[in-house]
Amino acid sequence: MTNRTDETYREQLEKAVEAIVFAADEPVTAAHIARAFADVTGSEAPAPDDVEGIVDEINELYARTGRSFRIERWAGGYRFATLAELAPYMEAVHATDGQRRLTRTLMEALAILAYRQPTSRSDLEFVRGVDCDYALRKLLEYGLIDVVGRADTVGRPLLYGTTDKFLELFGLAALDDLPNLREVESILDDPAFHREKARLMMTSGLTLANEQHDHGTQTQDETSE
Amino acid sequence: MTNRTDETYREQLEKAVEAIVFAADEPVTAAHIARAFADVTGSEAPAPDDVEGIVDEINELYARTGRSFRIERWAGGYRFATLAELAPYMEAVHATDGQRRLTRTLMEALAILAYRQPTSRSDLEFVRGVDCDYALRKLLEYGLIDVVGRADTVGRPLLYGTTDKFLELFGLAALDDLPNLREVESILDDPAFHREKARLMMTSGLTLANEQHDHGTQTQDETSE
Amino acid sequence: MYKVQLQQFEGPLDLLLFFIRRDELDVHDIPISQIADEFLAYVQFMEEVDLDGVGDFLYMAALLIGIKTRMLLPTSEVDEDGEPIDPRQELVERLLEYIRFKEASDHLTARYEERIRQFTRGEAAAAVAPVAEPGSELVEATVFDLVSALRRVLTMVPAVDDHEVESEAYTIEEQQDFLEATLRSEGRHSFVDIMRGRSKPFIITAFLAVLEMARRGELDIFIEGGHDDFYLTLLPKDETAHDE
Repeated sequence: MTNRTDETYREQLEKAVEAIVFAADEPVTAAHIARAFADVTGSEAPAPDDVEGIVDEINELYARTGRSFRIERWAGGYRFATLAELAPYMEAVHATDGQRRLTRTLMEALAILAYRQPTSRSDLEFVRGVDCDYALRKLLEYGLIDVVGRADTVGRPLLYGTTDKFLELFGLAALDDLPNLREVESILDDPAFHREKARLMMTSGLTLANEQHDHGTQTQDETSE
Repeated sequence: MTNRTDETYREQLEKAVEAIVFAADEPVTAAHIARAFADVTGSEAPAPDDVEGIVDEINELYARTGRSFRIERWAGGYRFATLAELAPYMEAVHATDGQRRLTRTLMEALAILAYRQPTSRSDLEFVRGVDCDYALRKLLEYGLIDVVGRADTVGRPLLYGTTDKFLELFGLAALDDLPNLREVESILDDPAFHREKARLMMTSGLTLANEQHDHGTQTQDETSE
Repeated sequence: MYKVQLQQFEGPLDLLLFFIRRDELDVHDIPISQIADEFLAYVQFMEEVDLDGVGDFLYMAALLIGIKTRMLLPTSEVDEDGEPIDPRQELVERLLEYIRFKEASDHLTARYEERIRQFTRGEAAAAVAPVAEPGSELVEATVFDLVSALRRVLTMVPAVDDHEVESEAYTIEEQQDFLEATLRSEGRHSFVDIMRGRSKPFIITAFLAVLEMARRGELDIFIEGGHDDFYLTLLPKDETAHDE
């Protein structure tokens, strides 16, 4: 085991450096890499300069073979980054795609809208206890909710409900496929989830109706078309 | 700009594919890459097969130049991942608790769900012969399964199926890639089936009646995560 | 006879399978009488240790005893073709199905073990553009995410009655004005101090306002180790212009 040639030692180290920096989500220091390498191989820990040299070699190979990324030296450590000139691709991917997840705020507003629809903005704000202007705007923009009518109450506020795109996003065929109150309780099994509170919140026909196996399709018609 | 040769088109595409897949934190589909490429370059969107070919070329170059990572095909998309042989370095540096070990209970429930999906909780419980409340909840929490609809049978129970995250975590490109379920006769004819006996007898599962039973671990599966 | 740590078994079918493997029994011709007795003995042991899930095992024990009894009786049940029905048939079918999935589970486990030796990238590379304006496609949202959001809503909202909520509906904009005024007059300030004695809705909207203002580069947030608190400083308006 000890007659490892310099060649394979360097090859090993190169592989280790590349893999460790690749998988990290923050800059990794040379000392860190050296220690891990020594731990795993049982060989001597490489000097920081050796690691530095290896990183240079890796970057040269990337440049020579036209790779899209380099190992950068940031915040006292090493970190992978794609070339700045390729930023337009990154932006294009992000703009069209799906890297984006719904934020907590949006997910919470959406959950209320899904279970309480059709519902007004003030109703939504009452349940959440916060201003929902932003959330409503974003959800409308994403096409996950839509205006489905007006309430008969004072001021005739707009009522919102979820769209077909909402169903598509969650992989469901119909609103009725959403877990009902009893099922939500069973899925979460959280003592903090108050049945009474939930019942109060879910005032629309949907949840209570399909809990009695009456599938609340009228709610669905109102909202999805 | 239109007299771009095929050579530079391919080079461009290679750079774009590599950069996009590299920067993503989930599998990226060929269609996605193609769209971003067309948006940025104004050239025609490449066919999925072209993207596939480019990925093959990139992986060949990685193999030839001794890189530590490859582009894997998971969950219908492409994703960078390190070579399995380098796992010891990764474990030495990176906290691996993110890579959750799945208990036997969860794995068994997941196998049934994966092969029988979409399937209901009662179906799962019938096959396993035990209550699956806990397993379902955990698998939902880990994002490995999700609600996918309702059965048309009495009570219209919720149906569950596996997610893209399941595919990604098990290194599958698609559900079709699940290994075929073996016919039960061939399992029973397999000498390994009874050879299992030796293993069963050896494992810590067995204790003699006159030894003191240590029940301290009896709920290990249920509580460890 | 030896006893078994029952938690090793994934349920009654798993325990039956254990007997079959151990004694190299023919699955299609299980000696029910013997197995039923042994099974019962284990279940009794289980009850002693008061294991959760004993009910599933009790059910199986009852099933086995039922089959044992039917096998002792001379009555011959027949199927639609007039063939005698083996009382064990249904159980055997379940067991066979279970065996298939058990094997599938082992394969999946092996696959998983291999797969998690591969590491994917950490966070997306820093060269990735800052979050662009939202596009038209959204992925990666599960029904479970939605239901979890519902839980957060229901468990976090302070239990107040209608009137309190009505009178305490703050907007983020109002809170921005409030924070700006406070920080302008008092300079660097602890968030906890500013919020002392305030209601939950007030604090929540104020916190959202802080995030919004930080995002717009209107204030700096300092977090000091070991405290559940942070400090805010208003940035001069002109300075923020270069930052973005």
